[in-house]
Order: sequence, then C-alpha cells, then structure tokens
Amino acid sequence: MSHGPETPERYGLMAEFESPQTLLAAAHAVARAGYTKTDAFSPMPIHGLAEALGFEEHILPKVVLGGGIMGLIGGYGLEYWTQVIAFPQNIGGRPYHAWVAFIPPAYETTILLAALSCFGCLLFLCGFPRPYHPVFNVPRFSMATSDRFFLVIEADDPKFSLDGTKTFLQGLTAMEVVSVDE
Amino acid sequence: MAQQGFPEGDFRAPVPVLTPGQGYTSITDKLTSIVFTSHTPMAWFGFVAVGFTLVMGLMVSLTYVVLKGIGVWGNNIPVGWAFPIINFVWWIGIGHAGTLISAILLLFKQDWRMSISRSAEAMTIFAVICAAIFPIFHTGRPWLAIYWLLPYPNTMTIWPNFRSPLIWDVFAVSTYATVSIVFWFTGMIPDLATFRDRAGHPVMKKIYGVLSLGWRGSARHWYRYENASLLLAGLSAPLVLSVHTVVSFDFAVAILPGWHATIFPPYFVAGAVYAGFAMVLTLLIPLRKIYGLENIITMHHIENMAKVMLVTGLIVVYGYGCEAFFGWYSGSGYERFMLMNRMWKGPMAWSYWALLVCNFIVPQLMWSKRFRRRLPVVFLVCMFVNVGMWLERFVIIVTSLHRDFLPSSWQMYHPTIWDIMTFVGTIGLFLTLMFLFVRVMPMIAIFEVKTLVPESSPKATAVGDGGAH
Amino acid sequence: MDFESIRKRLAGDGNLTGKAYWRSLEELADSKEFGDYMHREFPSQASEFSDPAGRRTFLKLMGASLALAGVGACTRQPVEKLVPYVRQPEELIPGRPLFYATAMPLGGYAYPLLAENHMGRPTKLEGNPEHPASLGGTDVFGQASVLNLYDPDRSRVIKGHGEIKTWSGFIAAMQGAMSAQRAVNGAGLRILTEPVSSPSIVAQITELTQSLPDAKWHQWDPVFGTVQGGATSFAPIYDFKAADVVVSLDEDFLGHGAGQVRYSKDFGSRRRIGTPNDEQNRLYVAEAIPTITGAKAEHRIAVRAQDIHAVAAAIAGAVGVSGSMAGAEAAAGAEEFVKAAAADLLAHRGRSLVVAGERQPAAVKELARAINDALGNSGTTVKYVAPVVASPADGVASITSLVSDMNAGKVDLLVIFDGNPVYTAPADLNFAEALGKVGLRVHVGMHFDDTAELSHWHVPAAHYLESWGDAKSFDGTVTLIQPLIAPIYDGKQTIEVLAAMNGNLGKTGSDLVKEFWAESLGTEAAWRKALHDGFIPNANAPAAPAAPAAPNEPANPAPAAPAAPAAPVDGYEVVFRPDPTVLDGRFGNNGWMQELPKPLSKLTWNSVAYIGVATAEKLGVQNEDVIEIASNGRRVRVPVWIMPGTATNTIGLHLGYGQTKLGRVANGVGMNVYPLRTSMAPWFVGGATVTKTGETYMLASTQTHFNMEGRNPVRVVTAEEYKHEPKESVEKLGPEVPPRDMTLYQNFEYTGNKWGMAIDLNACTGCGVCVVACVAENNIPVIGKEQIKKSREMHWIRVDTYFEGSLDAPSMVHQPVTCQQCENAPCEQVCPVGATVHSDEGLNDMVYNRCVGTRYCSNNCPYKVRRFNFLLYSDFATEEIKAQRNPDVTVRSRGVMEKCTYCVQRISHARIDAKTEGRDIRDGDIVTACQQACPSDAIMFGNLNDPDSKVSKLKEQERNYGLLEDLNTRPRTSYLAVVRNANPALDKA
Amino acid sequence: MGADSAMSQIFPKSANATARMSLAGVLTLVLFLGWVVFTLMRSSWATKQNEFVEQPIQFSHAHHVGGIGLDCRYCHTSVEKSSFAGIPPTKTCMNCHSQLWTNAQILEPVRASFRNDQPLNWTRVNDLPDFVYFNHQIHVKQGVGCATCHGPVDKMPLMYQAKPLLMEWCLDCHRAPEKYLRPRSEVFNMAYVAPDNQLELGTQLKAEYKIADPKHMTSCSVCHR
Repeated sequence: MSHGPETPERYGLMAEFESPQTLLAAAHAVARAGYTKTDAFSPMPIHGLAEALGFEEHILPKVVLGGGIMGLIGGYGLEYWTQVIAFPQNIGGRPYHAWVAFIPPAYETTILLAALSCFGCLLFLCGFPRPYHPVFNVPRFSMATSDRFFLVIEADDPKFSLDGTKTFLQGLTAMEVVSVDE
Repeated sequence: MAQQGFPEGDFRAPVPVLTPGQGYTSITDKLTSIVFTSHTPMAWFGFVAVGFTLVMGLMVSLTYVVLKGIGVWGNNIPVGWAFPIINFVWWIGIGHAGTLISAILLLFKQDWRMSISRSAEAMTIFAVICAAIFPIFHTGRPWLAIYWLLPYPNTMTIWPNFRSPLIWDVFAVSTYATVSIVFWFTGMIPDLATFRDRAGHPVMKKIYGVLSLGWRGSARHWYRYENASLLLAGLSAPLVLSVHTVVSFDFAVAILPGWHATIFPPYFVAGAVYAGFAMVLTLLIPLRKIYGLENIITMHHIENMAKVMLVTGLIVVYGYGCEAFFGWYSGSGYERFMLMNRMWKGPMAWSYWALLVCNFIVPQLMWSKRFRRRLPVVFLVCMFVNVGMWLERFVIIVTSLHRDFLPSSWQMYHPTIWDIMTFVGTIGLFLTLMFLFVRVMPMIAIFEVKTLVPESSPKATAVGDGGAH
Repeated sequence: MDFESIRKRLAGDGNLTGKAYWRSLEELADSKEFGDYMHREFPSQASEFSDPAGRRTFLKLMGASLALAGVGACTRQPVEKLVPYVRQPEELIPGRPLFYATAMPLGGYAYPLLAENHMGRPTKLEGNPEHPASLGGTDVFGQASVLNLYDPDRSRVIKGHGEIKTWSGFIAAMQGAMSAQRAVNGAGLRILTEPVSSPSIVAQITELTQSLPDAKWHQWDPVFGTVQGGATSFAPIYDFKAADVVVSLDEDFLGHGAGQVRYSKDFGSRRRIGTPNDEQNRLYVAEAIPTITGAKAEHRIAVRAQDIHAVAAAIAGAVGVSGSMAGAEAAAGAEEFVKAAAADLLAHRGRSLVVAGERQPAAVKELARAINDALGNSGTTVKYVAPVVASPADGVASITSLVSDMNAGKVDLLVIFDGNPVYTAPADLNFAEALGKVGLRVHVGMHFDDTAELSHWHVPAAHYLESWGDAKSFDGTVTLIQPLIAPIYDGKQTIEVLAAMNGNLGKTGSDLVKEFWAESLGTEAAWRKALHDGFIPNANAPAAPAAPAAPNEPANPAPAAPAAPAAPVDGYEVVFRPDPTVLDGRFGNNGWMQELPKPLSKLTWNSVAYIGVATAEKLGVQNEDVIEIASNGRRVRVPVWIMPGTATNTIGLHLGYGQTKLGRVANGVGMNVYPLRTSMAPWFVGGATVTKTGETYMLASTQTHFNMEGRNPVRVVTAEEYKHEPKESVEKLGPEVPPRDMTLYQNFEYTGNKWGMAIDLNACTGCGVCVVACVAENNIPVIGKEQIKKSREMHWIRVDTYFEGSLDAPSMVHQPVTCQQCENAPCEQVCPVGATVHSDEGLNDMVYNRCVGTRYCSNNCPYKVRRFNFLLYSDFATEEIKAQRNPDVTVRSRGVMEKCTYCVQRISHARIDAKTEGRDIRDGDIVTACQQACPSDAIMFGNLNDPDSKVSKLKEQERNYGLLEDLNTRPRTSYLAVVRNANPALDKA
Repeated sequence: MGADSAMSQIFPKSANATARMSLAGVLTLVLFLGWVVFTLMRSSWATKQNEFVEQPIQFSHAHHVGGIGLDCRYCHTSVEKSSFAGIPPTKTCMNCHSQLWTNAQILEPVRASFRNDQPLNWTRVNDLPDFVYFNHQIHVKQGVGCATCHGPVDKMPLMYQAKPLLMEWCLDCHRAPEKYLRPRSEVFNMAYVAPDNQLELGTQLKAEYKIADPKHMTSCSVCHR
C-alpha cells in the first residue's frame, strides 16, 4: 500500500477489473446506484463505457465546423484583399478577382483550421496537458494502459462514503479496491 | 464480429485480422519490447548506417547547389523542371498512402488498417519532409523563395500571386504536413502513455510522460478521442485528395502539350495511392521480418495492400489510356506530336515503355493469390512500381518539356551526378527517419490492435486472457 | 593529360606578376588539354570548371549569394561612394549619355558609328544615321567592337627585347634604327600595315617613303584586299535600290563586307513591300557554301567556287556579251539556272545587276562588269570606281614580295602595324621563319600575340575608340574617327608611331589628324561640323595615292580583257571564308562574338568544316566527327558540320580559330585552318583529300532542330498567291485564331501607350546584328561553350533558322524571336511571387529583384524566350568588363529569370523626357536596340494605339500574323510573312 | 510484469501548471518573434534612416542652404535634366572658397582635391538599391518637392537620410500623389508648408500636370528594369 506517513486528502476509491466486460457491467451498476462523479479507465476504447457512466458531449463537431468556416473566410479573404484591394495587378490578362484560381488555397485553409481547432478542442476538453493526476498514485494503475481496467468513484461524490462505497465496489467482481489519494 | 453463420470458406466470412491467441498482455509486451529492448537487431543498424551515409551525400549536394547555383543540375531551357520536381511529385505521392490508410480506411471501418496505419502515417510525414526539400532547393534563390512564397506583410507591400499553382502547392503541402502530423500525434497519445507506464528508466518515463500529455485512458477521454479521430479522418480524406490534385494542377494548368490535360487530378491521385501502397509494403515486409511481427501484420494485410495496389494500378493505366486518347482526339497538332514524341519518335521513348512495364505489366502478377502471398514476389513488384511511378513523372515532365511548340527551341536533357546525389540522398533521409521512428516510437497502434482481440468486444463472454500476470 | 605541364605553367614563366598569375590560372583552366582532362574525369562537371561562370571560387560564390540574400532580406545596404568630377566638362550632364560620331576602321574601310558615352565610358555603338554607308545600321563587328576596347587581355605595356620599356625608350630605339635607314635611303625599311584608306595615315607613310625612297610599304590583311587570281583596277559600288533582278556570283553582299549595311538597307527596301501589289526584287545566287545572301535568294544553286567562272561565262554568253566566252558551256548542272537568270537579266536591262564574288578571280569580276555594261546597268545599278583603299590592292602579292625580301635578308627594320601576320599569313610563305631573318622587328598591336612574341619591340596599339583618325567608307566617303575615352591601357595610335618615325615627335593623334584636315577644310567651324557629323561629304581626300573619285563622279577605268582563270581541279575543293563572328580571328577574344551563333548553323565557340549532305554520305561522317583535310602537303583536323546546300565535294572552312596567344577567351577555341591556306589559293583550292579520323569533337549549337514540322512559325507565300488572295494565303498557313471576345474574362483595356513590334521576315537577312546589339544594350552575360551545349544560352533575341525543301538545295528562312509581350501571358499567371506582371502599357515586365527562380514561367512560355541564370553568369570579377555595362539596365545575378522587355529603359527615358517637355511620346522617339542596329530595317517598334505609327501601319498589312496566335496568347510582337517572288520558269513549288 | 514495482505517478502536482504555462509560453514566443521581425524590417537600423554619415568634409547643408540660402540647383545642377541630381565638382566649391575661408583647416580636403585634381569621395546618404531606377528629373517636374523626400535639408548640419526609402514608402506616394504634390514653383522651396487643403490642391495639380493614374505609377517597370 502506498500511503504516505500523514494521511493526505482522499481523491476517491478505485476498483480494478480484469476484463472490459466486467468493467462495463460495473460501470452500469455504479450508474444505477446513482453515483455521478465517477470515471472508468481502460487500455483501449470500450464502446458504451462512457455512456454507461452517463456521459454525453457534442461540442467537438461544432467547434470543428466553426474552425472550418473561419479558415474558409480567412483564406479567401486574404486572397481577395491582397489581389483586388491591396495591390491589384494585371497578371496575364486575368481579372483581379480570379475567383476560380482562389478556390484551392481557400479550400486548404479551411481544412487546416478545422483540423487544428479539432486538436486544440480535444486537448482543452480533456484538460491536457495534465501530467499529474491522483489516479496515478495507485501503483497498479500503471497497468491501465496495458491490460487492466479500473473504475473510480470520487470522494466528493454526494453518495460517497468510504466504507459503503468500498463494499459496493467489492460487490462488483472487482479484483481489488484501493483508496486513491490526492 | 464472431462468425455469424457463414458456410465454411464463404468469402464473406470475415478473416481474423490477427493470428488467434493474441491477448492484451502479449500484445503490449510484444510491441513495447521493440523499443524497450537492450539489444537492437543488427538489421536496424545496417539500414540506419546506409541511410545516414546517403544523408551526408544529400547535405553535400545541397550545399554545393546553394553555393554554386542550380546550374550544377542538368536543367536547362526548355527543360526548366527535371529531377527536383520529379522527385517532389514522387515523394508527395508516396506520402498519400499513409493518410489514405489511416483516414479513409478508418471511415470505411476497415479493421485491418489498424496494424499498419501508424507506420504508414509516419511514412507520410517523412515522405512529405523529403518532398518539401525539392521545391525549396530547386529555385534559383532558395534563401528568398523560402519566405517570399508566403503571404506576410512586407515592406514591399507585395503579395504572392494566388493565381499560380505553385502557391496552391505551398498551401496544400504545408496544410497536408501540418494535418498529418496532428493526426499522427493524436493517434500516438494513448500508446505513448503505454510507453510511459512500461518504460523502466525514470528519464524515459518522464519523456514519454510529457509526450503523452497525461493520458490515463479515462472513458470520457476515449469518448472524445474517438470523436476527434473520426473528425480528423473526415478532414484528412478530402485533404489527401486535394493535395495531389493541386500538385497535378502544376501541370494541368500550364499550356504545355502533355501537361495541359483535364484527366490529371484523378489520375495523379490514383498514382499517388498506387505508389504509396507500394512504398508501405516495401517498408513493412522487411520491418515485420526484423521485428517478428508476423502475428500482427499478417499475410492478410500484405494481400489486402497488394489488392489495393492492383486496383489503383489499373486506374493509373486507364489514365495513360485517356492521355493517349485525348491527345489523339483533341485534333491538336501539338498534342499529337507530343504523343508521337513520347511514345515512338522521341529520343526518350524508352522511358515511356519502361514505365508501362513497371506500372502495368509487372503488377498484373498480383491477380494471382499465390503470388500475393509470396513475399519476395510482392516485394519485387513493389520495387517495380516505385521505379515505375518515378518514370511516370519523368515522362510527363521531361519528355513534354524538351520538345514543345517551336521546333527551334527543342533540346535534350541530361541529368548530372548532383541530380542523382540529391535524389538518392532523400531516399537515405527517408530511411533514416523511418528507422529512428521505429526505434523510439510506437510503430504500431497498440491500443487499436487491442480492440482486435476477440474478448475486447463487449458481447464476448470469455474472460481471462492469453497473457500471463 | 599530365599534371607536369600544368605544374610547370603554375610554377610560372617568370613574367607572371601576382595578378597575371591568377589570370594565367584561368587560361590554364581554358587550355585544351585541361579541358579534355576535365571531360574525362568529370563528364557532367566539366562546365563548372571551364565556363567563365564556373571559374568563380567558392568564397566568391558565398559572398555573391550572401549579397543576393541581402537584396531581399531586411539587411542593411552596403555603403556606396559618390565620386564627382573635380572640374566637370561643360557639355556633360551627370546621368545622361552623350553621343559622338566616330567610325570603326576595319580592313581599311570606315564603318560609321554613333558611340553612346556614359560619364566618359563608351558603352554602346550605333550606326550613324547621317552617313551614307550606315543610315543608322551597323554590322555585327560594329556592335561588338566596343567590347574589344575593354578586353582585359589587351597588351598594356611597351615591351623591348622581352623587357618592359617606356615610350621614350622605344622612340630612342626607333630613331637609332631610322637614322641607320636614312643612310641607305631606307633600303632596309619595310612597313607592313593592314589595308589603309586613311588620308592622314597615307600622308604620313608617303612622307616617309618620299624621304626614304627605297623603303617599301606592304599591306596584308587575311580578309580584305586578299585576292585570288589577280586584282582588278576597279571597285564596284552597287545600288540595290534600283535593281529589280540581282544575280550574285558567290558574293555574300548581305552578310559580309564594308558595304554590307548599306547594301542590306537598299536590298531590304525592295523587300519591305507595303501592299500585295508592290513589286519586289528577285535574287539569284550561285555559291559554294550557303551564306545569308544565298538564304535570301529566290533561286540558289550550289556550285563549287571553281565553277563560278563557268557560270559567269555562261550568263555572259547568254546575255550576249561581245566576244566568245571561254568555258561558257561548262556550267555543269546550272544550265536551267543560267537560262532563267539570263532571261530575267535581259528582261530588266538597266534595272538588273550582276554581283561578282569578292573572293573570285579577277576574271569573274571582269565578266560581271562586262555583263553589267552590256545590260546598261553600269551607271544605274552599279558604279565602277577606283579602289577606295590606298594601293597596293593585292595583299597577297604585297606580302609575298615582303617575305621574299625578308628571306633575302634585305630587311633590317620591319614595322608591323596591327594584324597578326605570323598567324594569318599564307602558310606557304613561312612568315614566322622569314621574320627571324629581319634585323629589328617592331609590332604595334592591341594584343601581345604571335607576331608580338617574335618581334623585338611591341607597342600596345590604341583601340579606335581611343584614337583620332580618319578612313573612307566603302563608297569613298571620308569618315572621321574621334576618341570616346583616353587610352585605358596607354595604347599608341598608328599615326603617332608613324609620325615618330618621320621625326615629328610629341604630336598627339588629334594634332596630326586635325593638322591634316585643317587646310582642306579651312575653318575651325567646318572641322567641328565634320566631327559632329562624323564625315566629310564628298571630300577629295588630299595626298591619297590613286585618289579614288567620290561615288557621284565615277572615274571609270575600263576593264582588262577577261582572262580565264586556272581550270577547275577535281577531288575535294576547300573554300576559305572569313568567320561570320570572329572574322579572321581579330574578334576571337570577344566573348560576344564567340557566343553569337553563326547565321545558318547556329554554332558558337567553334570553327567547323561545312560539308553538303551528299559529301557527308560519301565520307560517312556526321556532325562532330573530325576529318583530316590535306591540301598540297599540309593538313588540318576539323570537326564536321553538315550544312545542307553546300556544293558537293566542297568543304567550307572559316578562318580565325585555334589561336593560342590572343587571350583568355580565344585561346584554345576551335581549329586553326590557316595552315591549309596558301598564297596561290587564299580563297579556294581544288584537289584536296579528306579522311575520316574517327575522333569526335564537341560542338555547341543554339539550335538543334531546323525543320518547321509543318507548324509554319515562318509563313512563306509566293508573290502570285499573295497578289490574288492576300489574307487567305497567309492565314491558311497557321491554325485558326480564337476570336478576341471568346473569353470568360473581361479583356483588359490599354488606353494610353500600347507598345508593340512588327518584324518583317521578308526583309530579315538573319545576320544576327540584333542579337549583338541586344547583348550590348542589356548587359547580357557570356556563358561559355559548355553552358551553350547544355542549352542555357542567354540571348534575349535569337534568330531561328528553318530549312525547307531538298537536302541539297534547301530554301532557308530566318525568324528573330524575342519576348512576344503576350497580353494573355502564360508566364505571368504561373509565377508564384508575381515577379513577371503586365504594365499598364502592355509590357510583360520582368522584375529581377522579385524573382526567386522557379523557372515555371519558362516552362509555360510557348516561345521559350525566357533566359535563366543557372549559375553566376554575369561577370562580377573582371573589372575591365564592368566599364562597358549599360548603367540603365540591372546586371542580373544568379538564380533569376530574365528576358526581353522591349528595351524598357529606353521607353522610360523617352516617356520621362516627353513628360518633362509636356508632350506625348512621338512615333520614333523610342527605338529598341535590335531595331536600331538592324541593317535591313526589318524590325519596327511603336505605339499600337496610334493609328499613324509606322508599326500600326505594318500590322495592317495582310501578311501580318502572330506567332502561335492559336494559343490565344495575343502577342504584341507580330511577323510579316515572307513573300517569295520566284521566277515562274524555275519555280517548281 | 511486476506492475507493483513501478510507481505510476511520475510528476509532482505542480507539473500541471508548468505544462500549461509552457504551452502558453511557446505560443506567445512565436507571436513575439513575428512582431520583432515585422518591426525590425522597418526599423531605422535596417533603413539607415536618420543616421549621420561620415563624410570627407563635414559639409553643412544647414549653413549653405538654410544660412546662406543657396538654391539646391546651384550644386545639384542636373536635378531637372537627368535621373541623377548631380554631386558638385570641386570646382563648384572653389567658386566661393577660393575667396572665402581660403585657409580654413576644414576646407583643406577641398583645396587638396582642386590642387591635385583628385576627386572628393563622398558617401551616399540617400542610397536606393541598384535595381531601383529613381529619376529626379520627372519628380521635380511633376511637383514633388525636394524636402518631400529629403526632409528639412536646410536644417541639417550634417546630411542624413530623412525617410525610410522602403518600397512601401515610395508606393505611398505613387498610389496617391495628391497627398504630397506642390506647385512647380514651390519644388525647391525649403520653407514650403503644405496647405490645409492639400488633398484638394494635390488633386488639382495632379490633373494639371497630367500625372498618370496609380495603375501606371504602380507598374513594376516604372521603377525596376
């Protein structure tokens, strides 16, 4: 056990599972039991896991769309301003506003900004970079990225009670339940 | 995904992507051990040594070119573009396979992509790096080209000419590079976390820790992560198509017979994918041997890629056909002469026929399952395709330029030693980067491969795993 | 290749000073064996070492590239100095060029010029519009000679017995020798000059020969005054304006000679037809090796030089010249030609003209005169006057007698003015050996050449742009030479040396010339006016022996009875001709001339053996194969160039190559054919033998494909067609042109000035003067043979040549191609940085300082007129050359594209001056360099928005068409189709 | 695989803050560098604006123009006839200084130059790149005052470059000359001050002097050849 000499503040309780199926089952149970401040950890995406914990989110696509539109306007705007307003020049008898030729760059800027905003938004939502997190305090959690599955109920969950939650978790075919310190 | 009652040997019966008996632990162990091993395979040193030597050559030749001027190359008037631009298009084309595999196959939910997508993406990025060298260094004044091509507020109040396909190129290629890197890195975050947790040495732990941004496999993160991957894939797909389309515009928009053709965009894109898959195979066949990845990159993968090659190859050949037909059907004397010159009359007709052998005749071997499953054959065919696609660009660029409108300006083109050194040098750079990547980064998407393990499907009932703990 | 020799050269013949050492290193890189060595060791790299650009050191490159980086990046500018005059000449306005009338003496004749002078530097030479021999045009030599002035390899010091001496030292030595001569009436004194027409020099020499009656004056020039088969007592002056039918018997009057410019102007005036109904002249040519005159001919036959006499005789017979003509029947294979030509001549009595070859025996010239007399052309289309150059007229005889005197030990003091007889004298005379027998040998010349090396004394000669003097143009007009600059290498003028020999010392050239003319002109004002005009109209040059009458009152010495020359010999015939660009070699160290493509073969940097197709087949050789030619015991090895239209069994050789002592450019370039040339047969000789050696030799030609491929870039119509359906006949030769309104885009409107050019291909002779003029005006670099071979020529205007018809008797057409200034310029659209864009006057601007060098514009240019600085071509190292540069044109550096801009600097000047005077630009205010130099007025430039401008008028002609107009590039330059006025009797087409 | 062996927490709490800070830091750094370049290009360090230049003689325009009131054209004779305004020959200096200050030490170089026929080596102050072909003649003719480009020369004890001479600076006038034009009579007037209705006046002069429209004035070949 990795308790320090003085007992620091508790982050929550962590149950370890052996397979995705058991974790998923447990997640459903936890949600049913009315726990809200919970999280599950797995080495690979498990479909329906987040939903099982009652999580839903639709921001990302909207942000990407916004980014795309900005890219389009920005790109085409740049072209129009430079070629028609800032320094119009007779180039090979083509019109100043040669919109046909302006399409490809605008197209690329659209995709560029969309992609960048997607990445940025992902980091923002996940709160990355976040090198430190309480769950890492559990030694066995290092296996969460290889072959083990974990479920955490945070201490500041309204229904959280050290003993009650612990026994509840142990009831969910958890291999082991440990406490997580801040 | 378990067999849903297909009769035995029905082609619709899904083939298991991995050889059976793979578990989370075994996969993790296998793939992390590639990096966290004390003894690197000799082959690795071999390849890096060769690659690095060539890189030195590249440095020398580029320095010489910058000091002396591109006159050290064989370019002339009328052949203003030659080796450098050929190499540029060739490399960019190769890059496309990576994005295609990881983006388009993802959209099509092709599970088999997972074992190869990561290395393919890496290949994309390195190919783009090699490609980017040429458009910069082939200019007469690279020290200016490198920033005059960008729209920035300068004291001359001059802006790039957005009517020029070269500017489109600048936007397309830089966007492509950026997005590919983002996509690639995003894909690696969970695996970097795995490395973080598996690394022994504290410094290594820290490094991977920083790179993995603190990934901990939270269900919410996975949820957003998969969303993001899908969106990025959705963006990359049109991007990858646009990039080679724009590259083809460099030629299609010009008035030169042999360049000025509407078929170019689709034909170039197909060619790009063709070349790309050939290169992926050229890299993976040795790699899986060196690192014993036969269980993860199975014959099934090889075969699928061979099939894709075959198909795209045929599309490209169709492109050749169209070129020829349009040339004749246009009724334009210049176009017809260009064809005659390219195919029969011209001093460079050999290149056209060589390209047909490489890109059309030889790949037909891939029709046979037997050959598709015989690695040496596949590898050889890929080599032919690599050469063939280079020749295709040679034919398009050089033979079209060297005899254009006014007979008085017709001239021959001869490459110089510096042309060759620069080209081979970039191949060295490519090899070096690729093997360095393999050595320190997850060359296979660990977490994705895990989703291929049968019991990772929520419906599966089997508990326990093949690995030991 | 042994390094020993190189090491030796590096270890250095003692006379190498530090500066010279580096120069000699460069020469070393140029030397033949080193060149070969490079080729073998670094096949593709040779160029970097042997071309001028390649000889920069890495450091210098580094510097240059950094400097370039500076151009664009936000770095500080290098500090620049301003050096004003101490006392400013009053007529000078800083920053504005001044023009002075002067003339180039060549082979005794004056080539009248206007020299452009920028703050004391002559930078560009143009024809003197007032002068009857120029009318504003020049030939290639006139254009290029300004570069000779700045030739860094000119000799700079007086050398006496191998040591550097002073002028006074030389005078002392001369006076010693002269006093010795005075004792013996100059019996041992010989003076060898080139042909001289300069009254003032002649006066000096006469003074000398009068005071020393036994002294002799010899003249030798390998080209001018060198005659085979005797000299004639008369010289013809033609008037091509008046001639409807011209028959040329092996005479290249459009391509070479003192009359070339005026003759081209007159001849061209009969080709620049205004309407389909205008009568143009008709030209028949019989010649051995194709010349641009032959290329202009409606009817041309290739006959051996030896057979020309027969052709002449036959024609004479046919037109009924009194007296039976020897060999009249022997015009083998030329019967048809003779018949037709004769008929045409008879049909145009008094309006026809027979021109005899300058290099044909006297007999042919006399025949021609007889014919002209018989036809009543003499006096209308031709005048026969006494030779313009002072006697002796027969250079061969002159130098032969000199050599025999030298061998006989009769010569104690030989003074050689200009020329390089050791290199150029007939081989059989062994001039070098004979020279050894002369007591004191003095050489006055611009280079320390072969002759200088064998002389005791060498005095650097002044360039004519540094000299005072006078000479007569081909028509006898006395033309004045005034200096544009003080002698930069302290050169001495011929007249000064002569004066010194005459004992009147301390007189400058200007004193002597002015003195000489003072009495004949009388007033100072007259002298000033003459200087300003550049010539003295109808001057009766005083004291010139055998005073030639001025053209307007011909002293008409009767011809001697035509004597048949030696009968033709079989076997191979070798024909010697002056080289179209380096002449006899005196322009060999002139980079412009080395790089100027020879009119028909487009060869640069080389001499070759021109042979016909049949001959080539017989010998089983092709271009670049080396053959060995042996003629009476002497042999030379020369690479072959197959020139369709060369007479079978005739081999054409050009003089002037294979030099070793002239300078960094000339040395080791090409093969020396002088060893084959004898005093008996300086121009052609039969009975030579030819063997294939199996060796090959790299030749660099700027054009490799001479077939129009049915695309008709040059449109040729017959006079008949053109009369009947003017427009259609021309239009049907090219693809359909898309209508102007057939576009998605709105066309740009060009209000105000709208520049355009029209080039009359019917007048263009393909002489190449426009190319040199452009090079001189626009600071175009010389890049060297290797780079030309790689197809990187830099000329902004090139003259394309196309062959048509049979291989043995092809017809040839020329087309000067320069940037067409397309309104829908394909190049502009693809430039990523907007370095080439349109000006509001419709110019296709090229902004060098913005160019990054993607070369995309060149790829997309259907005319391939854009030129790229693949290496550092512009010479930033040779100080001497820099002085020639035109300050109004940027010197392009490495990595930028360049091209013709219609001489935008001249446009700007004209515009600014017009605005300053508050008026519009007048038609003719702007004359482009090529237009100005063109001897046949084939190029016209002007404002297309002015309906009365000459160019607009030309473009209204039916034969006006745009090159590749079907691409909808809308070129501003257009061409006027060639109209062939063929003789129906001969026309098989 | 001993998972227990490895402690999986490898960063202190503070690391989170550090990580985000550094991320923000990189972004701002990039922006900052961009700004630096942008300003450096226009800085007087790059343009040499307002820099005094070492000259063989500390010639004072303030004294000769402002003080004595010499006209520009007394020395710069060709300014109306040529692209080059002209640097006075030593003779011009000696016109006066053969009588005035004949033994002033500061003028020794001038006398030396005149004696030995050795020209004076001035250092260019207003130096355009060699690929720019500026023409004084036309600017003076069309009503561009000397001071407009050369600044208050009559107040310059030592000559310095008054304007940046960047292309954007040239274009500023070539695009809208009316902002700077003055009557021809005032071109050489150092004391001239633009009236309040400059734009009005300028537009009127522009029409009167037939000054071409910006389409022509911004054509590349007007300044570059």
